[in-house]
Amino acid sequence: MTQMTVAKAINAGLARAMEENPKVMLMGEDIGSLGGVYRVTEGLKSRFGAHRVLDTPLGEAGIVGTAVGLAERGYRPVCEIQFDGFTFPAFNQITTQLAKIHARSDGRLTVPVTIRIPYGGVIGSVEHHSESPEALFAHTAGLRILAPSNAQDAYWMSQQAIACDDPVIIFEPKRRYWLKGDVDETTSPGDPFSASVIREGHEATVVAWGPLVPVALAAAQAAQEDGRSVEVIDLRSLSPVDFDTVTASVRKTGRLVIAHEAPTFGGLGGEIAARVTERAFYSLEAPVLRVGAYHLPYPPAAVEDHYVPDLDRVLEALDRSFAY
Amino acid sequence: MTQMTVAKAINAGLARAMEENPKVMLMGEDIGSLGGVYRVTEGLKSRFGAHRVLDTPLGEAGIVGTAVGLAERGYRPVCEIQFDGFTFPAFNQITTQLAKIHARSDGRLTVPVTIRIPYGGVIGSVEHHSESPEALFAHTAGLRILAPSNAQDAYWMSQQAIACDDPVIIFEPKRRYWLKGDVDETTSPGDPFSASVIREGHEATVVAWGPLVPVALAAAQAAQEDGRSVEVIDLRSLSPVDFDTVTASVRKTGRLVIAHEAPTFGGLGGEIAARVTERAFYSLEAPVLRVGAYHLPYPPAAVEDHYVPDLDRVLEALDRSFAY
Amino acid sequence: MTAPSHHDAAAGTLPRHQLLDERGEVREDPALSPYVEDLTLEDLQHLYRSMTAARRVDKEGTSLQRQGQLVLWVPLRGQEAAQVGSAWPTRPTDRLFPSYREHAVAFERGVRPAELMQLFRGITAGGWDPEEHQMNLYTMVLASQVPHAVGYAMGTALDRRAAESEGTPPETEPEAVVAYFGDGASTEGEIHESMVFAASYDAPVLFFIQNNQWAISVPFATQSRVPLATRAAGYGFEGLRVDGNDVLGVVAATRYALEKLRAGEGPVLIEAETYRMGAHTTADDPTKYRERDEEDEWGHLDPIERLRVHLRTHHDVDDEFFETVARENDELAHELRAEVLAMTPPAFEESFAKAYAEPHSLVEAERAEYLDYQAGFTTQDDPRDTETGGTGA
Amino acid sequence: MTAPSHHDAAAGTLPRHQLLDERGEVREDPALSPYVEDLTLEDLQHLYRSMTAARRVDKEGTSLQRQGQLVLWVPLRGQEAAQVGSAWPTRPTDRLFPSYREHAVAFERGVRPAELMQLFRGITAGGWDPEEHQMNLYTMVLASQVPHAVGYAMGTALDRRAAESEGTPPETEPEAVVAYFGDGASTEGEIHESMVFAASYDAPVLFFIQNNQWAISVPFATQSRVPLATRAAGYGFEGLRVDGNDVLGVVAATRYALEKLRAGEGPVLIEAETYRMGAHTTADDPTKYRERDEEDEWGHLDPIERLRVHLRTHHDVDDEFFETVARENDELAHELRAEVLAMTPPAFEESFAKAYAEPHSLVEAERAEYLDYQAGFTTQDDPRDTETGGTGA
Ligand SMILES: Cc1ncc(C[n+]2csc(CCOP(=O)(O)OP(=O)(O)O)c2C)c(N)n1
Ligand SMILES: Cc1ncc(C[n+]2csc(CCOP(=O)(O)OP(=O)(O)O)c2C)c(N)n1
Ligand SMILES: [Mg+2]
Ligand SMILES: [Mg+2]
Repeated sequence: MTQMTVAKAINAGLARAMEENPKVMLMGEDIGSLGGVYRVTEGLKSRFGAHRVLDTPLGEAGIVGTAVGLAERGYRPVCEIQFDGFTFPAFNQITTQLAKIHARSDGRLTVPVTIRIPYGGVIGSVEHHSESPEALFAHTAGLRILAPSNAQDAYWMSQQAIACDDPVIIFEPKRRYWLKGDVDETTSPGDPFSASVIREGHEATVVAWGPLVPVALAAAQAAQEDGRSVEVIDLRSLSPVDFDTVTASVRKTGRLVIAHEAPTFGGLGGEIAARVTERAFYSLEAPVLRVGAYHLPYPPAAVEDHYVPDLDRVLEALDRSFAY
Repeated sequence: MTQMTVAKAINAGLARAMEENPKVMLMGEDIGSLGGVYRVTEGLKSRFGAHRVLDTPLGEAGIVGTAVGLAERGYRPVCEIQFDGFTFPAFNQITTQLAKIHARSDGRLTVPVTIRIPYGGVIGSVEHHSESPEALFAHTAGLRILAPSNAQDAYWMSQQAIACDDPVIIFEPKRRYWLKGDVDETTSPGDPFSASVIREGHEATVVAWGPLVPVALAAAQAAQEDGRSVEVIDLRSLSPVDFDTVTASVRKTGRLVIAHEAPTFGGLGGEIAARVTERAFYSLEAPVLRVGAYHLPYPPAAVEDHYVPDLDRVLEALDRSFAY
Repeated sequence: MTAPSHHDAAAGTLPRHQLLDERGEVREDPALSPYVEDLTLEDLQHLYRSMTAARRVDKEGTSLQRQGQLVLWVPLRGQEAAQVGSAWPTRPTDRLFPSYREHAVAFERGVRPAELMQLFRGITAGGWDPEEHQMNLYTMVLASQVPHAVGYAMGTALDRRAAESEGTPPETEPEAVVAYFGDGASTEGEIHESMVFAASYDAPVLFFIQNNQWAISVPFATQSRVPLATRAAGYGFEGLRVDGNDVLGVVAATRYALEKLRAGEGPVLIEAETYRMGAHTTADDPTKYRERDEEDEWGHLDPIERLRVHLRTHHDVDDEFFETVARENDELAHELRAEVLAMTPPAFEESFAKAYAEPHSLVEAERAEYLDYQAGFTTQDDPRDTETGGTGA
Repeated sequence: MTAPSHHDAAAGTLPRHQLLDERGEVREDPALSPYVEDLTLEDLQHLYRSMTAARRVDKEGTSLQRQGQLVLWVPLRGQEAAQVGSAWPTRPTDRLFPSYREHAVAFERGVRPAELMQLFRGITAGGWDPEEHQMNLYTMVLASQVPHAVGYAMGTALDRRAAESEGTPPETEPEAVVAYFGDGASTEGEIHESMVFAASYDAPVLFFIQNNQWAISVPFATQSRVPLATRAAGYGFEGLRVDGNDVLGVVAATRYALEKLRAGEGPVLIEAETYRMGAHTTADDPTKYRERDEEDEWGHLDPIERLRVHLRTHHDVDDEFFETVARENDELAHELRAEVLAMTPPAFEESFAKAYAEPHSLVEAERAEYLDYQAGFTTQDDPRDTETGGTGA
């Protein structure tokens, strides 16, 4: 077990993947000499060379598009998108190409590209640096989406994404980059595309991922102080979603609150709510409740705390759920 | 009342908007001399001139991006994206610019751009010509989305979208372009951003939009033959969604089936299911059921009928709902 | 007489290469002529055969579509020299990235016409094995394949570097990559990013533009005031303008470019000025947007006709050759037709196995639902209601 | 001595204009010198004032950020000549589209420093009225503002056309539009589509590139082998390369370009070669990626210093002027600081009124929910837990 931050864990995971497989390479803006604006790739260029850690020209479509071609040539490129809000120039390459090439080729071609996107808010920054666009990718078949919330997952998911023959997008919880945690570097863990019950309870379930996982845990803790037993699930994989684990929990607890930083309307919470309601209809004591951001562009930093769901909003939703 | 096809109704709606306001202009690939690949803009270039009907260079980001600038200059551009699958090169302009400029400017700038996207499948075409990406736009605040299903709405929504000071995306049901219907050109109708109960019933509600509205109606008809009374709602507006109308119906019927051509996972059906379940929890006799496409890229034409929801799939969902 | 072109006025200093003129006469071009000096009569006959075969298959495609046997067909007539001339000089190990009209390129790479027509039959979005032919699949989203080509080219260079640093320098010459796109697609932003990346990484990629003067109904003048080959200089690499209806000129320009690429001298751009003699697709009607006169004018510049005249007048090729080729092409078309008619779609169920390379819980669940649902129909009828809109472009 | 540049080797034939050299001496440039002949001492002093004021405000920005009063600051030091020199020749009716570092441009357009700092204070994503100043807002998504500028320019031309066809030809000269972007942003596909559209519609837009040699940590050589001004020819319009630390050169080039635009002679591109003397933003650390030597070398090319020397040696401007300006700038900074410290964020509630121009059922419902929720907190404490990550770039 080694203690490290989430950022360091990703760095270590990438380094290990690069060591083990010479076809793994990194691409992105400022990821080389600078080590990325968050220093997640620090030291990797000097360690593995400029031919394996590419400081690319400034074009996201070019980054993802050339990564597709590199993958077709046998490489396993890991692209960094500098901030969530700058993914969109690459949207066409991700949605119409990367996601579909395996199917288009009737399974003949694989494009094992990994895309790392530091995402989410509450970092006190300017426009387009704090968004949570995961739902815009989950809807597209052909992609897989991971959202680590802690150092252990950050370390292993980076490697598992790279090893996966499908394209994988990793949404990295940027405001948790400095969160420390234990990493077991020796035992390779199980299926990354599965959810994990990280706190047991029997009166309600809270599902969260990425940066909101600590908030969900804090809410469960606070609820316990009020005498309520709340189960917490770290969803971990956003596509596919591990509905079995969530459904099993809800069958037990009868109540579900889903929290995400993205706006509620059209967010992934709707999908989870709909499917879990279908699968656990008779177990539900209350409708599935969602806690998300409002249907507004991400607001200026000074008021972002009012926009992004926090402990109080999760607790308030739990209260509403218990009130049924 | 005039009988016309959906395509002709859009053409007439655009023409009327252009007549009434010299600032209205059309932009897109092949919309001028050719009249669009579906002939929706036929005759408008010769009628209004090449300066108001622009056969643009072949770049979707350029089309939407220059439309934003034209709107800032006081114009009301209507952009055509040739097919659903070609919207993605413009995704950045739509999502990070068009949608956000009003908020970014603290309400000082308005960008009344309309984007017309012929969408949906079952037209027997090749890849990227049959997709239903509406959910990818609904999640973004700042946009409005309309989905006419008939000639009357096609005629008026085109004009209402253009008149709206917010950006509006119109998803046009391309496989229904030749569907005829009555258009009342004299009485301007009400709020386009509202749903409409187009068939009354009391045992279950089916919500659909665009190309699936006739399918939903046919399902209700077939259900009636089996002795079931099914209400049908044409959702009409996908952002905002008129939850009041849907909720009121479900409070009455106790059952809801939502049908859309887009893949179920991450589609708008989840949002509607989640919100209606929350608002009508105690009225629901069964979980809200969704009928959508599978989590696969749109398949080749020869097998598309198995992918896109049809009458039988809606009926099967109704049966499942009634079985609760 | 020179080929009509929308931009000759603005063409300025960029010369337009031509080795075989409209009357089948050879023209000297100091830069490019050496690149076709070694061509034998057999080579010329091969080029002729490929061009005419492609045209014959193309004709069959249109007729099959008219008869409802294909969902769509994309005619290539007029572009045979540009396509065959650029594909023929490539080596089996080079990788080609087409747009969606490069049928003659595909055939030259060994893709069988029937394989290719599966896409237009509506039974697959692909059709052939890209690895087997080193020929990527068609891409419907314009320009999207071009960054892939650049990335692939970057990969070939990385492979050589790796081999060299391991002390096992490859014995073969460097591979090259060809990215095809059209005058219309040249406007897409991804083309630009592709050029920047290619220049930045000295990628061995040839950007091969078929400027067929039209993007559906939009004339080239809307996309550019100047020849597209001019753009290359803005990225710091070479751009060549060549008569795209002159197969020798295209072969020479391509060989010149491939040589440069293999020497590690970075990307090259070729703009082949040609003409789409037919409709954009079988769903298109060119009378809506262009003049018969223009079509006629370009008709005189037919790439096949000039090679035929050249073979006749300068190589004494006689009727027998031309008749044999025509007969062989008819047979090819005949067999193709039979194959197309016999094609059946895969079961929809197979789609579930193609979306992901590795197991996927949602896809598995939906596959089970689908099979269950299908099993629920006990009647002999297919459960589908088959109302279709019947349009496409 | 010439300015160091990553691409001088490849620059080839494209001349680099310079009117005021590094030692403050005037150089003759047959093409551009006439465009600054009329400049009075007062004009020069105005340029000096603007440049130094911008630099002073910039310094205050960094210090305010260091003190936690701004969420971020984007320094412009080194780019004052490029910015003031391009903004000063514009007319009030011209429209400017900045990226996010064009503070000196904004000030020249009458935006008050405090207005501008609202964005960096984290209380708005905008800050000023774009209509009042004919100066658009900052855009964080690189290159995205450039197609807007082209569309706006298309609109000005359409307006004139409409007025003329109504028989009321406008008396004023045509308006021009300026689109600012950087060497890094030049790689984005939207830049290319902007250039194609601008050329296609003869749009009166000036593409003004500040090539400050770096895109955060990525040197210019990664984006291009040749000067970016070279790209213009590939679209069929003129591109000029100018010493961006020479305010006279920039004024002249801009005037030349604006004249062309107003004459309807289509788009023009100017690449101003300059240098970002400081960090990319206050979150950046340039020691990680560039040499002190390079910074020092460019330090000798300071745009303000050379104008100061010029004013002193050729116009007898004395200490008093420079001291007065310095004092005024300090006062400006002082007032700015007070204003910034006094700024309070709008209530979050106001956000609900800004997302849409017209009533919106979901936003109204969520606004009501929010107010209800807020009302539920009866304690005097703000309900928010204020854990923040505290990083940004
Ligand atoms: C991104 C995108 N936008 C629009 C289309 C629709 N479309 C198909 S072909 C075509 C014209 C292409 O012209 P060009 O690139 O010159 O190729 P050509 O058809 O002439 O071979 C258009 C607009 C598309 N396929 N992809
Ligand atoms: C589309 C997009 N990608 C990435 C970024 C992150 N980013 C902000 S500034 C910058 C470098 C920009 O360089 P340049 O265009 O030269 O402008 P400069 O900062 O030098 O003024 C990057 C990569 C962004 N803002 N937008
Ligand atoms: Mg073309
Ligand atoms: Mg820069």
